[in-house]
Amino acid sequence: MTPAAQALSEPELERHFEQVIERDQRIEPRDWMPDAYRKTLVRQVAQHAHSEIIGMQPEANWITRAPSLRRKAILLAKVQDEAGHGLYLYSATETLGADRTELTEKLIDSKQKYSSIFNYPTLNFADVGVIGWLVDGAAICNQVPLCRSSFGPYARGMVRICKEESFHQRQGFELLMTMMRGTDAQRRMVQDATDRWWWPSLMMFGPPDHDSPNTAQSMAWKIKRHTNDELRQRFVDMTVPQAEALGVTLPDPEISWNDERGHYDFGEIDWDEFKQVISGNGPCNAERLAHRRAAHEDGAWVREAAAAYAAKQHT
Amino acid sequence: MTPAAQALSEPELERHFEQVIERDQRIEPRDWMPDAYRKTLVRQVAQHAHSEIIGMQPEANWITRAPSLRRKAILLAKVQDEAGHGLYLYSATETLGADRTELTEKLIDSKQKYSSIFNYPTLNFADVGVIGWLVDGAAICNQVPLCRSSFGPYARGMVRICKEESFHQRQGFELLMTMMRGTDAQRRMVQDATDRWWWPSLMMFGPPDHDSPNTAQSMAWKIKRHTNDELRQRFVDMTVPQAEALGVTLPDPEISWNDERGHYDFGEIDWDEFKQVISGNGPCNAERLAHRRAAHEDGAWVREAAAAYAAKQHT
Amino acid sequence: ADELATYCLMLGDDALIMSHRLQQWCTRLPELEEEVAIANIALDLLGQARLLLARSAAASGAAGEDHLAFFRDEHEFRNVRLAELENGDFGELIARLLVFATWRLAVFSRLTGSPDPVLSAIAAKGVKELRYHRDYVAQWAVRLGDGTPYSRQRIAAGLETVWPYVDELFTHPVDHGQKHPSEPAGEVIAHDQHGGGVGVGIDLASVREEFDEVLAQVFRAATLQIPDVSPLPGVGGRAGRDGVHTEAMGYLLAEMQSVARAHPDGTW
Amino acid sequence: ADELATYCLMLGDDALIMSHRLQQWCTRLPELEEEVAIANIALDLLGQARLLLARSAAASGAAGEDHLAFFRDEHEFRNVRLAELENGDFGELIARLLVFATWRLAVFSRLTGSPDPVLSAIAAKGVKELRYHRDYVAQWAVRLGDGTPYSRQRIAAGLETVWPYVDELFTHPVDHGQKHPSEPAGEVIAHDQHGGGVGVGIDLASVREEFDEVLAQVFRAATLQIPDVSPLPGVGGRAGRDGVHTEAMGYLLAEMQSVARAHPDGTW
Repeated sequence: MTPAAQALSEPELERHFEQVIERDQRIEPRDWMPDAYRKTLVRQVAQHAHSEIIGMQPEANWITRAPSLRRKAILLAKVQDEAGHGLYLYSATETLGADRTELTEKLIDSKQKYSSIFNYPTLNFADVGVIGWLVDGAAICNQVPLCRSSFGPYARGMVRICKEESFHQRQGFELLMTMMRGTDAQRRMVQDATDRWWWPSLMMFGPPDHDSPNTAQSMAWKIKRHTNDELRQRFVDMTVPQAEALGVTLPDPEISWNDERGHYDFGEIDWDEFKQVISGNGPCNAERLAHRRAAHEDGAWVREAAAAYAAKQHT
Repeated sequence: MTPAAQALSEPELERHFEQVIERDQRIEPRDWMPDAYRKTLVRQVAQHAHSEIIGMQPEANWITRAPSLRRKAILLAKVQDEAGHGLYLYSATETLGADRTELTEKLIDSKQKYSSIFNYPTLNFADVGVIGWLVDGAAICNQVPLCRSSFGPYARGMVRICKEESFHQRQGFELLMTMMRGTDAQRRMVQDATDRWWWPSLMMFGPPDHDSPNTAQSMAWKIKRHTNDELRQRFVDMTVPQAEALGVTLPDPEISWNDERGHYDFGEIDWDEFKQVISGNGPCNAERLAHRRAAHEDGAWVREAAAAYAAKQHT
Repeated sequence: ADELATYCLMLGDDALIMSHRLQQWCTRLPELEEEVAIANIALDLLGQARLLLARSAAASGAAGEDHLAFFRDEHEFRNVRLAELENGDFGELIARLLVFATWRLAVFSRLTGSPDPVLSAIAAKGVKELRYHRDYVAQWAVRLGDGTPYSRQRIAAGLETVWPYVDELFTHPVDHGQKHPSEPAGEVIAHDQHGGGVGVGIDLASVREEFDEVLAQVFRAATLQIPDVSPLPGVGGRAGRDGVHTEAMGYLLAEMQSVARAHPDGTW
Repeated sequence: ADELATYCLMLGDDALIMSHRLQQWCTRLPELEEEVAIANIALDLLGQARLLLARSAAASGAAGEDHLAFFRDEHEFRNVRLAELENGDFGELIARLLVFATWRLAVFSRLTGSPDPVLSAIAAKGVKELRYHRDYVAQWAVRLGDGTPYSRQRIAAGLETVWPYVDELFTHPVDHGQKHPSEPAGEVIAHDQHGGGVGVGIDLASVREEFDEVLAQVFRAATLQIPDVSPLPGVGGRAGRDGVHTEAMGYLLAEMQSVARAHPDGTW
């Protein structure tokens, strides 16, 4: 808190904060902000950071088995980027007074969430391409508007992250294009992966608007800029033509262009499945957390050694 | 010790023992025997038991990768037989007052040896066949005479074990025959495996006679029936025609029939390598012992649980 | 014939993959007696797998057992996910094998009445083997459950690991002859949803009761509880029986098939 | 050309296989900074492998990098056994990478003077990368060696695990241009034992001194000792450079090559 801020009364600070938001300007870490804004933001950014880190697992699963050295390098670089994003986002939470270690512990104790999508398994090499195409595609739909988040460090982080995600998305699509031009078995792999990832990708946008109680406040604070259903529709509209270009069938017979709405209609999402997955009962929830926990615990002695060594250097 | 035995003086006991040996009769566990005989025998049988157990590792290495289900079953059954032999032989040592757990600890603390041959790696599936052909072949040369060991339980064990080893040897040879009738790559595998296992198989018979100080006493006690070099020659004579039948080249240009001797001549063994391997510096010594140690240590809690449960049942 | 082929494939793959996990235990067990026993169970299951895959191949006109084992891709394997899980410690081994053998013995007992004479003969042979497997692991479950505090903790942890995979044992492939839960259970399936021929297998859901009863007995003797964990869902309702496996399966097959695939024209 | 092909294959395989072991560390490291750094080293080595395998293929007339990586059998791989060892803990990782990067940096520094312009350019690019790798792991070696008693024990154990594989780094294949120990060391090899063309590589034995000196410095800073263990012999005098590997190699290749071999006609 700057001396200038200290001179102001709480209602004045609050009015100033609201004006900044209203004018589409940025809140910066040292600015005054309401506690609820700070908490909501820490949760939002931490969830995003957790998603980057947990999201490394399903893709890393194929690095050692990538069938060409070029694809291996692309995949390895992508997973590395995700670690970089995670690092960057945890830093953003630290500007809000959070602590990376505490957040990691909240993650592995299931006290904070990460994107539901990473609780599905990657079962063939085309999954790598489909994750790029659909999962990164959905992430970009979600994140591009966040480049205008009212919180400065997050907004700036999103600019960089979205740029890299777009690159990953194109690489994923290009892998699928290549595989579709390959053998029948390869085409089958792409279709199989599409069948498995399509619905979970739609779930990435969260519950339907009528069931999303926090949306209104987040939108007022401009840390969320569109509703879940708006973003989901945008994703479907963007993806259906891509699926056609690719030559795969999306596993939803109800998809059809609605001239009146100017959008694609699509079928009902299995919200039971969604609730199961976000409450911990997806196909890989236990595995993903156990893996992250094991890495964290196995690394404890290393972090302790680094701390002990650093302490010696300062004495 | 039976009451009758207790009545005799030590020199009388010793004479009786020597007579039994001389008449090619058997010493049984409850019979009186010289301490040195008992010790030598415990060491001999324990080494044999250790060899069976350590010898499971190089072959078990290929069970999960066996390229046909029939070969997988054969290999698995063979490795199981080895565990059975180990169990049987440790029991024989127990009739001499040894303790299986103590012997296992001597093994993993490198205080007792096992056959040097198992310190070589198995590097392609033909190794499974070559181990059957050469290693089991050499083992049989060593062990058939031991069916006449002066110690009863060991002699009887050898009868059973040799029968199973002969079966394994034929199965190994049959695998190699099949592979030699297959593709060029398969023939190359067989030749490669033969190249790697030939010399180590010759070393299985131990140091040359002039460098084997304990042989004389063991032969006098009839717990060894032929010298190392005699057995080695017998093995070479048996194996050279088999290699010809198989169509592989033994990696020794000096092998040739010697009409005068009525035996095959063969080249000089690299005794330095042999000494390195038996003193712990073979290609897999550390790995084999570490593996056995890990299995033993990981299983400690299980053995404790079984003991605790058994104790509860008796109270 | 299609139903018979799929049915034998399911049960054959269960045995093949479970046997693989047991094979990986070789040389790693706590005692030599266990080395012999676990190798023996692995061998029995491998033998069952061979007979069932051969029967499946004969019924579908596919190439033989080795072709099915070594040249199918992951999505073509029909085993339950329980079989493919990565190995844990000895507690997990006993927990998994207890569940597997208890379930399989109940299934095989009823399959002795299959109208397919080959399947019925395979089941009759298997029943004897599986009874030994189940008794062996049940004894170990009791020893561990009622042994030391640590062993109790390990077997309980093992049960917690495998329990989410239990429900899947009682399901059929989504696309093949799945029975509606409201239909009467326990009989040899006498219909084929594909419309051809007489049913050859049993409804797997019908053995749940027997499974629960046997395990309840073992748990009582072992002073253990049924773990309080949710069943693991599949992906979009599809799981092992539909060829939708876990991430462990690809690595397992890469290892199992590596030599055969490196030498597709080889003879062994 | 034969010498160049073999030389590039050796160094390319080292990088490919070591990178594979680092790839297996992904998502398992103690901190995110280490995730980024180890992935980065794995990527650099993978890049070196691609260039070297492509150069080898061009020199020998073989198919390209992917053919060499995915369709060779174990005995055709020329990497040192150090690269293929199964992963241990973070102490083993740092120990192995310290040895590997120090050795490789010394080799690449000299290879910048190779008469083959491609090899020399690959080396020049690699030197920058390897300097970073070496400095990164040396810092960790010091932190672990001079950190806590436990970390000191772990890095020492790691060094003990990898040290038997060190001598092999300074050897050549038995059949290809091996230099007699009595010949002067340190120069770019200017002869080819096969009699054709000018030498392209350096005698690997010539960097031993530099390797020892750099490690002595790191060990001093880390308060560590050179482990007192014997070098691991090969089989009949043959080791990694001759295609005679350890039992870990087959599993590594089964995994690495599984997808490519399941789809030999695939395009990626």
